[in-house]
Amino acid sequence: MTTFDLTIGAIKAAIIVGVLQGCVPILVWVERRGSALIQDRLGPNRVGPFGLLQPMADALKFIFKEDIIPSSADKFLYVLAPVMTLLPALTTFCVIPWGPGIDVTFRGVAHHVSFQVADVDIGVLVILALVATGVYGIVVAGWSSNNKYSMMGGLRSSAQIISYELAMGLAIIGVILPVASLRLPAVVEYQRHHLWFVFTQPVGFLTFLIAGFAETNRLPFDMPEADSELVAGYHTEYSSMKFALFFMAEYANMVTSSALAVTLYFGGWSVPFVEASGIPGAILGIGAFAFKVAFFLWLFVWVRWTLPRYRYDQLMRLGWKVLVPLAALNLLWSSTATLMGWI
Amino acid sequence: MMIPAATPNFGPAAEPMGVPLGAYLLLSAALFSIGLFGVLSRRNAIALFLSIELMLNSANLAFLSFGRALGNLNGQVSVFFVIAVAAAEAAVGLAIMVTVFRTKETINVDKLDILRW
Amino acid sequence: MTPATGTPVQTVLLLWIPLLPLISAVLVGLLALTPLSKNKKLSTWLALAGPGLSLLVTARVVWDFTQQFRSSSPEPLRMWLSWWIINAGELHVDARLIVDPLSAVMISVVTGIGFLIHLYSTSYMHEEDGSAYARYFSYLNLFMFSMLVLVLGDSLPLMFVGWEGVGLCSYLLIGFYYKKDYAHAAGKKAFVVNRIGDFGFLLGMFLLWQSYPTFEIRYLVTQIAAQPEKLLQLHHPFGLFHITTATAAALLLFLGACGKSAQIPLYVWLPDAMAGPTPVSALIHAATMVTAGVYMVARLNVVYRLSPVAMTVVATVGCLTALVAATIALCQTDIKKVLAYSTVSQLGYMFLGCGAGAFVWGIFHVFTHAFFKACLFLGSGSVIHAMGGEQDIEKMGGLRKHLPITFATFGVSTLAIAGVPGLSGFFSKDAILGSTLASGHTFLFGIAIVTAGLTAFYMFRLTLRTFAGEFRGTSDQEHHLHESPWTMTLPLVVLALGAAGAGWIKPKFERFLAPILVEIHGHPAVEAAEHGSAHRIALVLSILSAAIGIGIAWAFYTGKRAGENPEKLSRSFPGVYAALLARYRIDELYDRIAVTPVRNSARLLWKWIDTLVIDGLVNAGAFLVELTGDLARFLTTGRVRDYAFLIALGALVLAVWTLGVAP
Amino acid sequence: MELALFIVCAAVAILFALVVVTHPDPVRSVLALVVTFFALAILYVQLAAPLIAALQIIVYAGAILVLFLFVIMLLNAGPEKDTGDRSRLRTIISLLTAAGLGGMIAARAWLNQSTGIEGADNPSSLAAEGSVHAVARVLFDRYLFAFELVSIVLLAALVGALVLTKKEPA
Repeated sequence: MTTFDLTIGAIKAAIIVGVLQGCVPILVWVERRGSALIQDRLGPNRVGPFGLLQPMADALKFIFKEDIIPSSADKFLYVLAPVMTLLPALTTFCVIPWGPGIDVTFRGVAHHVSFQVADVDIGVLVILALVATGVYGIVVAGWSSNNKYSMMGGLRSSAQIISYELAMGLAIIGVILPVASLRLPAVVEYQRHHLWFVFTQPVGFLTFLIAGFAETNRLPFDMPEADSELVAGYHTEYSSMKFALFFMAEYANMVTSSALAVTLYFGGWSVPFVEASGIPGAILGIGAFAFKVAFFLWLFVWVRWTLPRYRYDQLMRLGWKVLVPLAALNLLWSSTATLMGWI
Repeated sequence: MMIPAATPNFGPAAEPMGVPLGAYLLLSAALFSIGLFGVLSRRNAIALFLSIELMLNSANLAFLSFGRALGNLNGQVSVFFVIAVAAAEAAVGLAIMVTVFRTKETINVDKLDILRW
Repeated sequence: MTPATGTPVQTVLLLWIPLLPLISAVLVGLLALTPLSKNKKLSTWLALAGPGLSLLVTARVVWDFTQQFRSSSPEPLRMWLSWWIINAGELHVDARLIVDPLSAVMISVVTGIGFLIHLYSTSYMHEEDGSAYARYFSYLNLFMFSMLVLVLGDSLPLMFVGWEGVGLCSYLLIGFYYKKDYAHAAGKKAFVVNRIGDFGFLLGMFLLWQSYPTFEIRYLVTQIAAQPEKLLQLHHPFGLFHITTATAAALLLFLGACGKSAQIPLYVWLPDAMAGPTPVSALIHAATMVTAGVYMVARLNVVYRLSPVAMTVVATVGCLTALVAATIALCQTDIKKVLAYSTVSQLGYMFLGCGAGAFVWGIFHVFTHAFFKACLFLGSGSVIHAMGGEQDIEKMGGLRKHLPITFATFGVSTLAIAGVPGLSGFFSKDAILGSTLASGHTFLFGIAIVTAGLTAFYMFRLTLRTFAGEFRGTSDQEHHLHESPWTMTLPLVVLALGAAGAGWIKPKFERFLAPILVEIHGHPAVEAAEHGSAHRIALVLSILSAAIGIGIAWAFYTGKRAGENPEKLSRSFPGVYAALLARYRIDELYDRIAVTPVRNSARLLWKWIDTLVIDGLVNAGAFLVELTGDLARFLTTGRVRDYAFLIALGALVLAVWTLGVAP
Repeated sequence: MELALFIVCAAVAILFALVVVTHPDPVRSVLALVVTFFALAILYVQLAAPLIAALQIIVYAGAILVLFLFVIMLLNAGPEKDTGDRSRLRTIISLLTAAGLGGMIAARAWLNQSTGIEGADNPSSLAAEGSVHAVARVLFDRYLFAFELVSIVLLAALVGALVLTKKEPA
């Protein structure tokens, strides 16, 4: 590949990281204001207009807090864990297309720049793989901090994520079948010409969504950190920036899975009934993508402050006895429909 | 509109391998013997299992490199099966280990020697 | 010829002739194992169904066959049981059923008389309890099946299957009262003696196959006819004597025939076989099975014709057997024993006929003999029935009044076997005698004539002692005396009619069998005998001797002083009398020269070879295994890693080895 | 480029494999194994088997090894304590055996690689279609029966694991 491609790739990667990091403070603010709204209170409103600068204050607080490493902890792993959590969260995004892409001419050579870091043949599988590895951070954190609450958290998250991957994967296969390709752009492309999968496979979408909640350890499935049972779960012992990394990882995960949901079920960056290409098309696409993702992010917040936490056994039962069968059902439907050419 | 051609295409490279088959096989052999060493020398049942997984993977590597060299997909399919079976093996093995631990309070395989003369 | 091409319906029917008895054998046999067999009616119907239907089918087939035979050139019916083929290397055996004149005669006899005897048995065996009753009929049907296979089989192996099958059934039926020692002893004796014969049969069979690689009798016949020289080549075993293949094969096969048909030296089992129920004696040991040997010799007459030596041997053995058996029969007092020896002697006649080259007459005698001997046995059965199990003729007498039908039929058959002109026995026996003389065996002819006289004598002695004079048994026996039910008398009557009339079809019979038994470079004797002077001489002499025999018997055993003259006679020749009474001590002789040595050597093998050597070896092996186990168990440390280590070591060795052998 | 990648991945793989078999703490062994698997996955991609690479991560790294961690935590099986019966002799012997066998295999590999390449029917046949499609075609065509069998095996394992670990209803 040429230096041009390399540079473009680097730029795109930088954009991704930047945007994801940038989202975090905003999301923190949205979360806190949103929760306040839902719980009918004011929420942070001192720092800056509408408390917009509150996240900054939080960040500062994190930075200046004392960084404690428990004496009985497994130092190496203890330090490693937050990174292991954040990394997959960031990298997952790089196979998700967030715009139609544009044609640019650079030094007389025409290039096509797709709004996606890596268009991989096996995009969906890559996503599943990275999500799967995401659990290590939590587990290792739980293990290394050598604290029974943390360990319980780690245990739970490992079991939980393995269980919900199953449902998620099955649901996604339902989408892959009609598209007949593992490339996410292909999925988007398909939805531009057909109904969005949220309409053709509502059951699959529901399964995927719930599994997504579980994968990101968000309420009502935040077993690993269930603050009322295990003080703060896997990150009980963590403080200051290390904790902040977990924090960022969680939000990054939220963004990623929202983006994934959008791409798989809501037509990605495509806007129905609108055909535009070139710069306007790109802008329109990216705008649409951002809008949809924002909606899902709000959904995350909304759900978190509305629903109570599940009990662990209930969680498992839901995963294995409800979601997996549902996903299988959806798979059956989708394969039949594909065969018959209904969707 | 045409789907843009994938930029860094992870698909199969059409050109013959830049790395000789022998190198892959050597790597696989090395991994295999390391795993074997683990199996022979570790007393912790879990470590034993890990070593076995390692050996399995060396086999997979050999499969894939041969398949690549011969230019057919049987290697990949075999690996597919190996992985599936490995999953089954791990599940059952760990289950056994858990039950053993419940009764004998240890997973040191040298302690589990009641099945002798 | 597959069933497909063998379109005529009889070809397909053919299969059912043996199959039906087999089916009822199996059904009744299974019934015998269930409490259902308490109900004898059921067993009876099942048991009669097989032979009855089989008889009908046979009638149909034989009838069509004779029609087609009369009209066009004789083409035997063949059915190819394609589902049963031995096929190993050069050895190909199609299992074919064949109906040619010879087997047509045989199956008629077997099914016909077989059915009658089944009918007879239903009442004769009625005292048996249900299970035994069913068992009996199962055996009897199985026997019919085997016998039919024997006569219908077109290949030697198939024939042999039937051969062994009848052997087995005879064993089972002789030992039917297996709770009695003498019964199962007799059964064993029959079986063992037959084995000796079978051994000969097998060897002969193989010898033939060696020179003509086929077991199909018809191919055998054609090939031998085509190139007899193969059989005529000389062998020089051990540098002792010269012998042609034909002779060797013929003699070996004849050994088999001797076993089955109770000829010297293997006749000893037949008299003992009377331990079985009387109908069995009638069916198996008089009418059908014992004639299997004759049938086999006739079937393979081509081979015999090629070997004058064998022919002579057959004739001589037959003749001597006839004489010896007749003499023994003179002073037996057990009614069945007498009949048994007479059977042996009659079989001797058959072989004499075959040996003299008159296979037709041999078979013809089989045919007639089947009637009168079956009738005689059944009659004796009826008598024994009436006497409540008494078999000694000295305790009988004067039964004429009580058992008129039995007496009538018995009498007719006696006349027939004695060779009184006009009755069936006369025709066949006379024909045999004639061709014997014609074939130049003058000496044998003489003996045969004498034997005929003896036959007439002892048969009349038997009849007179049994039916004439005063009753010599106990009084309650006399009370118990009664004529048998119709199921027993009907067969008697039918058979008696056969015994009386069967002789008259002689010319037809000859023409019918000609293509098989005469045609192939026919023995000069047969044609010559037809109207040669020999026959007239034979006719005269045989009638004469029969008359003498009858006369003496009459003189001895009738009137007031019945039984005194024989006393005098026996006292005047004590040695001879003793010898005859003791049956020449043949059994004792065999016991001395064969049974005891075998038993001793067996004991030797058992005590020394088996218990010491073989068991020793086995135990040594076991001990070795145990030892290795004791040593090897130290390898099983129970530690996974050690096992893993051993596996790895093995893999290493293999790797080194492969690297060594295949670089 | 390809060669460099190979060398790096191989080095990483071997290094962490050694950690796996030598480190007394099972948790670290697991993590080291994860790294090895990642390295191998990259090699798989290089070997034109992206699907297998993905499976490697999803199934092995993502499921099996997580299961291992889960069990380790469940049993709270800390670092292998030196229980005295560790014999240096045993270590040496096993080292020798392993090395010997590995050497044999390696030798075999070198001897055979020439013949191995010769059998190559056009490697570009893989490139013809997306390898996932290609693999799928082979898997569901030629190896369909084996595939079904494997599904049965997995079901059996599932049930077996459940039965084994089920506590007696007190």
